Amino acid sequence: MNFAELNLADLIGAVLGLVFTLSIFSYILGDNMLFRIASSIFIGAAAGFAVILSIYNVLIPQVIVPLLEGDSSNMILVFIPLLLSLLLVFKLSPKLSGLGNPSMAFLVGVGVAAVIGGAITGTIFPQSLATIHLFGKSSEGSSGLGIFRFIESSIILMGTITTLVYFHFSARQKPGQYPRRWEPIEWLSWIGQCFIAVTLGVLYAGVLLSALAALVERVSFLWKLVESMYMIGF
Amino acid sequence: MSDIRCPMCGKTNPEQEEICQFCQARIKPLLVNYDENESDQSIKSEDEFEATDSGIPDWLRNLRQDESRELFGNEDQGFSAEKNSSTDFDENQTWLSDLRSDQRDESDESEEYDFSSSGEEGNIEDDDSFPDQEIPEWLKNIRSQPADSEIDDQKFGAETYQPPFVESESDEVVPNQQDHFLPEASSFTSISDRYEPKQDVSDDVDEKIDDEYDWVSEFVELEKENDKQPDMQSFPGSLEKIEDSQEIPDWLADLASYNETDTPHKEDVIPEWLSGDQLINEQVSEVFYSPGNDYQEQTPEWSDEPLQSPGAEESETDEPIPEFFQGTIPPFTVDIENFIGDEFPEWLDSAPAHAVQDIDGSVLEDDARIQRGDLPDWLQAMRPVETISSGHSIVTEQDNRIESAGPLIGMQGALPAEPDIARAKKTPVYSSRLQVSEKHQLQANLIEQIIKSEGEPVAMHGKPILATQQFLRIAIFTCLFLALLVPMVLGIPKAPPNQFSPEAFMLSRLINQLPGNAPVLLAVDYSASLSGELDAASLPVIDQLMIKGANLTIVSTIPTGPMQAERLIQLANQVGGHKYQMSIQYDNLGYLPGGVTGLLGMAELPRQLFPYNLLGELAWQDSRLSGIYRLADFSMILVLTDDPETARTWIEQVQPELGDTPLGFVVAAQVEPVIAPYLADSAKQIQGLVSGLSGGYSYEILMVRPGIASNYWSSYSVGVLVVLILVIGISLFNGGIQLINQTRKMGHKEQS
Amino acid sequence: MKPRIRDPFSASLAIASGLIVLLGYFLDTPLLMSIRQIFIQWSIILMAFALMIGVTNLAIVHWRKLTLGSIGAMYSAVILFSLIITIGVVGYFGPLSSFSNQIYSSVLLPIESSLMAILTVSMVYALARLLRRKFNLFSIIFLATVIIVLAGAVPLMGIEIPGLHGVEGLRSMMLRLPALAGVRGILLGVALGSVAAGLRVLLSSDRPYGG
Amino acid sequence: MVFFFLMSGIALYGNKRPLPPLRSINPFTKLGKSIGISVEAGKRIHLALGRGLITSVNAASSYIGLNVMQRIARVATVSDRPPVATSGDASLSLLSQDSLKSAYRSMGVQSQFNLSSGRLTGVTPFSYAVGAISVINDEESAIDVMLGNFGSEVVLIADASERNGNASLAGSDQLLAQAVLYASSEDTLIGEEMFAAGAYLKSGVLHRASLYAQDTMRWLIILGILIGVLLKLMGIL
Repeated sequence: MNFAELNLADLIGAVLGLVFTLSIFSYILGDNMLFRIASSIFIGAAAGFAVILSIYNVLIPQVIVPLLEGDSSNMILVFIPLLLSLLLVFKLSPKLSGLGNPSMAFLVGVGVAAVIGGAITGTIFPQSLATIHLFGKSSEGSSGLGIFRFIESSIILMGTITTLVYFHFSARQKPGQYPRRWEPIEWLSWIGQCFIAVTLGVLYAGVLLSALAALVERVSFLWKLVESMYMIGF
Repeated sequence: MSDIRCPMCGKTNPEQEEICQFCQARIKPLLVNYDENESDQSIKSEDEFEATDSGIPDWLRNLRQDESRELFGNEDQGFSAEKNSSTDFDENQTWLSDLRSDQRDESDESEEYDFSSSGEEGNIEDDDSFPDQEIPEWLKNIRSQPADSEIDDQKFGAETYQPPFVESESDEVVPNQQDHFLPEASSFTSISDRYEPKQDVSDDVDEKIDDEYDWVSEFVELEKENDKQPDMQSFPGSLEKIEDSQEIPDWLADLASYNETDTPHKEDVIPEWLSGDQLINEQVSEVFYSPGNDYQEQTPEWSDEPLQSPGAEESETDEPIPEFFQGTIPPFTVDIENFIGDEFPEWLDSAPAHAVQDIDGSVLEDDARIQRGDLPDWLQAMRPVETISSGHSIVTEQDNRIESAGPLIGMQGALPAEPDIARAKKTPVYSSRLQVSEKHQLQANLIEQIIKSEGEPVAMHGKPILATQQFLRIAIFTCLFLALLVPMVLGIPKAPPNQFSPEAFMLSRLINQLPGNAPVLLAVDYSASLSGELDAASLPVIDQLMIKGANLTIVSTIPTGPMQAERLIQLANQVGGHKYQMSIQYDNLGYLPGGVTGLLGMAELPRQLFPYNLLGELAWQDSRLSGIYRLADFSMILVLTDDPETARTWIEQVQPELGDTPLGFVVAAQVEPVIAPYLADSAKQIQGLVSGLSGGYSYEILMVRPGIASNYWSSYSVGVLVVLILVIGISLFNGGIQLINQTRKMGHKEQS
Repeated sequence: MKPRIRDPFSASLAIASGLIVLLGYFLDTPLLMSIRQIFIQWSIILMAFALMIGVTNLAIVHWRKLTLGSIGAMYSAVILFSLIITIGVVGYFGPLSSFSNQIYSSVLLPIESSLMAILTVSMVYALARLLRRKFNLFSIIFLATVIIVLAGAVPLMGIEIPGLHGVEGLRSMMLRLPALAGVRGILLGVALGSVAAGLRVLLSSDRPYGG
Repeated sequence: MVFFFLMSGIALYGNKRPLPPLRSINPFTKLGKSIGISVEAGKRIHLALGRGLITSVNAASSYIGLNVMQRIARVATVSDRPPVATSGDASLSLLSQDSLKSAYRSMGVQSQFNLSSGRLTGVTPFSYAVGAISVINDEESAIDVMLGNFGSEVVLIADASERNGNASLAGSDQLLAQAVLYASSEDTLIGEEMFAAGAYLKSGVLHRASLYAQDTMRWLIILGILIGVLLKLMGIL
């Protein structure tokens, strides 16, 4: 991006970006005023965007338009959520916030269904079946399961089971000792803990690489801006 | 003619002079006439005593006076008469033996005078030397107790001596029994309960004591009825009557079976501790009769250790008794001041001589009785170990002293001229230590520490915000910043990427196979934080789609997604030289709220959820989207996301609804570990994956169209290298420190 | 002490809506599916309104901070100012207008990506001090894994170590085997915990809605 | 349904007879002590509830965060500085206000309840993290409990907690958050351990019963996978 060709608005945007980037980087030196101002602007702007986007994407198409178009069946379908939403307004006052409880209860009810349904249909079944399918014939139709792939699948199977066993909670208590699980379970959970350490390590490296990429992009942005200002001959 | 020194000014005066010539102070004490009858006698005896033993220590002189008053004042005059015969102080050591011998004679003389009969005649109440009004209630009861109640020698052998008012073991245990005067007699009412000074004992305890001993008062009435039968022989009968009429405490019943023949010898009547040598006598008197003395040395039941040797000074190293310990064992405070004054209690003197009972209950013969020198266990338990100074004992002494010098010569009960400290006498020190064994002391300390540690607030271990933490952060940032800037400034040549990852190759092949102007759904689900990485990673893919002329339909499940998508399309136009326009080549349907539930709804009913595009126009009227009713109708679905949960939701919830429509992903590096399993899976839920900057860079090389990823790649790889160096270096340093600490700790553990 | 249900109406509403939507997951009857879709639609509307009220609450908190002059009052003023300007501009010109894009690319984007960038420093710092805080076998395994995956992500000074880089290298093997197993185990564990948490709300043992 | 009946059955049994003990999880024991100390020291307890949508799969972790917040609020209402809960989702912030209010009411000090104790500090992940940082810096918190749905932005919150020398306990249902918290937080709850918070903080017999139900279901799933693998290897499945 050559800053010489930028129009005024873009130039202002670029300079603002430079200022905000340096303000946020100053947090490395400790919590300071520059960082606090930049983050306050960020909180306000993000909240503003979210409010406007939810109006444009949800309220207008799903509440105002059906009300205005006057279709009776839609009117009923929209009236109930509207009523529940108005009850939510009472949440702003400490005394009357109890009136908003039914709306929150409805949201929690729908959320609970999503939690239970999503966990069972979205995780427990797919992950269990995926572990079982590891031992299926490979899709290229090669004769049966290769030894190498069988070993890999067995490692994945053992890792999955021992990781699950690591979370086992109930234990037994001998007098004068801490509650401890049954000895084989302790052994399996120790192996599971090794698998968990490797998994968390891999995930941590992934996040670190992403953050590094973001830092590369920011440094590149700063360098290009400084380079173009230098070119323009400040 | 010898001179006399004036006690006041210290100058010498002629012997015959009575008043000092210099300070007019009296040199010779005034002789004051005291109570005519016995007191004269006692005083005369005291003068004699004093004339000859001017050097006698006061405590001994008092003791002798007490003795003499005790003995002479007794109904049995004969005893005191003999007392007069002993004069010399040097024989004082022998007065005790005389005392003992007198007692023995007394017992021999009055064969017929046994405890049981004397009780009746020598009823404590008649003893005028002990005025009624001073006698406390409990003692009145005791004294009304018939002295002649036969003491069952089995119960009251020398070792297990118990005053008659005490119930025997088998009887009903007094409820508020806390500690035991005698180790064996577990049911013995602790003497502390009885002698507890009134002001220490709260009212309800008094009532308790009275209630406890109602049966005693009943017994006394009964006894009065039986006045006609003075001696013990009939006494058992009276007991039987009592038994018939109502329930008699067992100890009394035992008394009834007391055999006349075992008349306790006088000598045994007086406990050994009395007839012992002077030191024992002094300590016992201190223990019993020094009011206000916190006699702690009550052998707690749980202690099986013998008492420490008497007189052992309290060493500095001994810890003071922990307060909480003192609380549990009520101090054995014998405040004799209120009850008896400094005389021995009657019951001590009139205690019956009784046969000694061995542990197994068999009656010991005379010679097997405790030899004089051996102390009975209960005395051994009672004797103090280290003593503390008690202020009160001095007060007792003071009352009877007669001024021997100074202006108040001859006066009695005057405040001492010299301060206590100046007195020659070594103040008796009483034990403040519990007689506790090593093991119990450790346990007591442990309990004390545990209780003390509970109360102490543990200071919050607020870690000091060391400058090193701040310095380390700045150093890391500086290294990284320079590592990323230098390649950009110097333009270091780009290193070739890894081998092309098969997932990226699969995706490019998939896009190549698309027909022209194919409807492709583009889900832009990444936030501004990772826009740098995802822009770089997704640009080559979108560039390839634009080259194929695909009709893009953009949706987003996060609020800022639509704006991110617009920015991406502008970037692709700029970098790839394309001219994609909203509503012409692509449509932006905006933000779909509701997360997972929204996605599920879109998979089934996209038209209902997105009736309009971001410009407010009807989205599905356009010819490009005319054939699309479900997500499966799209030629391909490409998801750009930086969130593993979003990726899993697309795979697990939406992909089953897609049928054969291929699903491709461009994800951030942090999402790859979560997505990779679905790629390697035999079920092939996803058909293409580009992950992070390295994926984007290798895709650009694949398409031979350099883009943003190429610009970042050299800085990115140097950055990763610097991160590795920093992490390995600092971790080895910290790991080394921890190892050293642990080995040092192990060393300490072995030493301790 | 079992806290009694203070608001039975809300509790019953939560249980009813939860059960209806949950049945929609498992029973593919059209009626249940449509009711479930309607309930989801309503919840989307309610969430949008809740966002409005949440942002209003945010504004009230900062307004109160400003008026009371408590710590950070100036920053509260900045937040309120930024909020009003953004709502004004984006609301008036529309979310896809150039002005909105300008605000997005010159305010939101640089700040958020800079925050992600300084995350690198915090993560490298935390990783470097890990052994000082937790010196045990598992933190050593964790650290070694991070080093291997980082080293395998890019060619080191242009050099690719055979055993480490590439499709059959150590890095991709670690991603494919132990990491996959661990991810699956953790996800299954989290799913079990989620189902239990959801059931507790359905049994109204937990009532986060203040019932 | 199996899960449902398991949980209620064990809960009914648990009401009458004592349930077997649970394994010790260090972070919970330390949390109990830290709360006591911080209440005594008159410091504040900050609860970061994350940004999980309550109508999404991530709502479960938010419910756990709300439950722990209620338990802590009951203990900390007597503190000079009552606890404050920050969240990154509007409906979650309304729920946190409701939960805090019922905690104050159950302690009989409803008059002391302040609506701003349950706060929305930002609506996007990073704006939420930055808002939480200012609460940590401005309001003298001594303990930061991060329980809920987070992304990698939670590193900023954990880092701010360490900069202030606070004690921290963290747990999330998100894999990325668990990974970054393992290195940057003092005490970390991994995976399912977070969902045991209610049982370890004695929130009720049903919490404890659900742990035993989870254990039973765990072994049923393991059994199912093993049987599935066997059938797969035999070619039946």
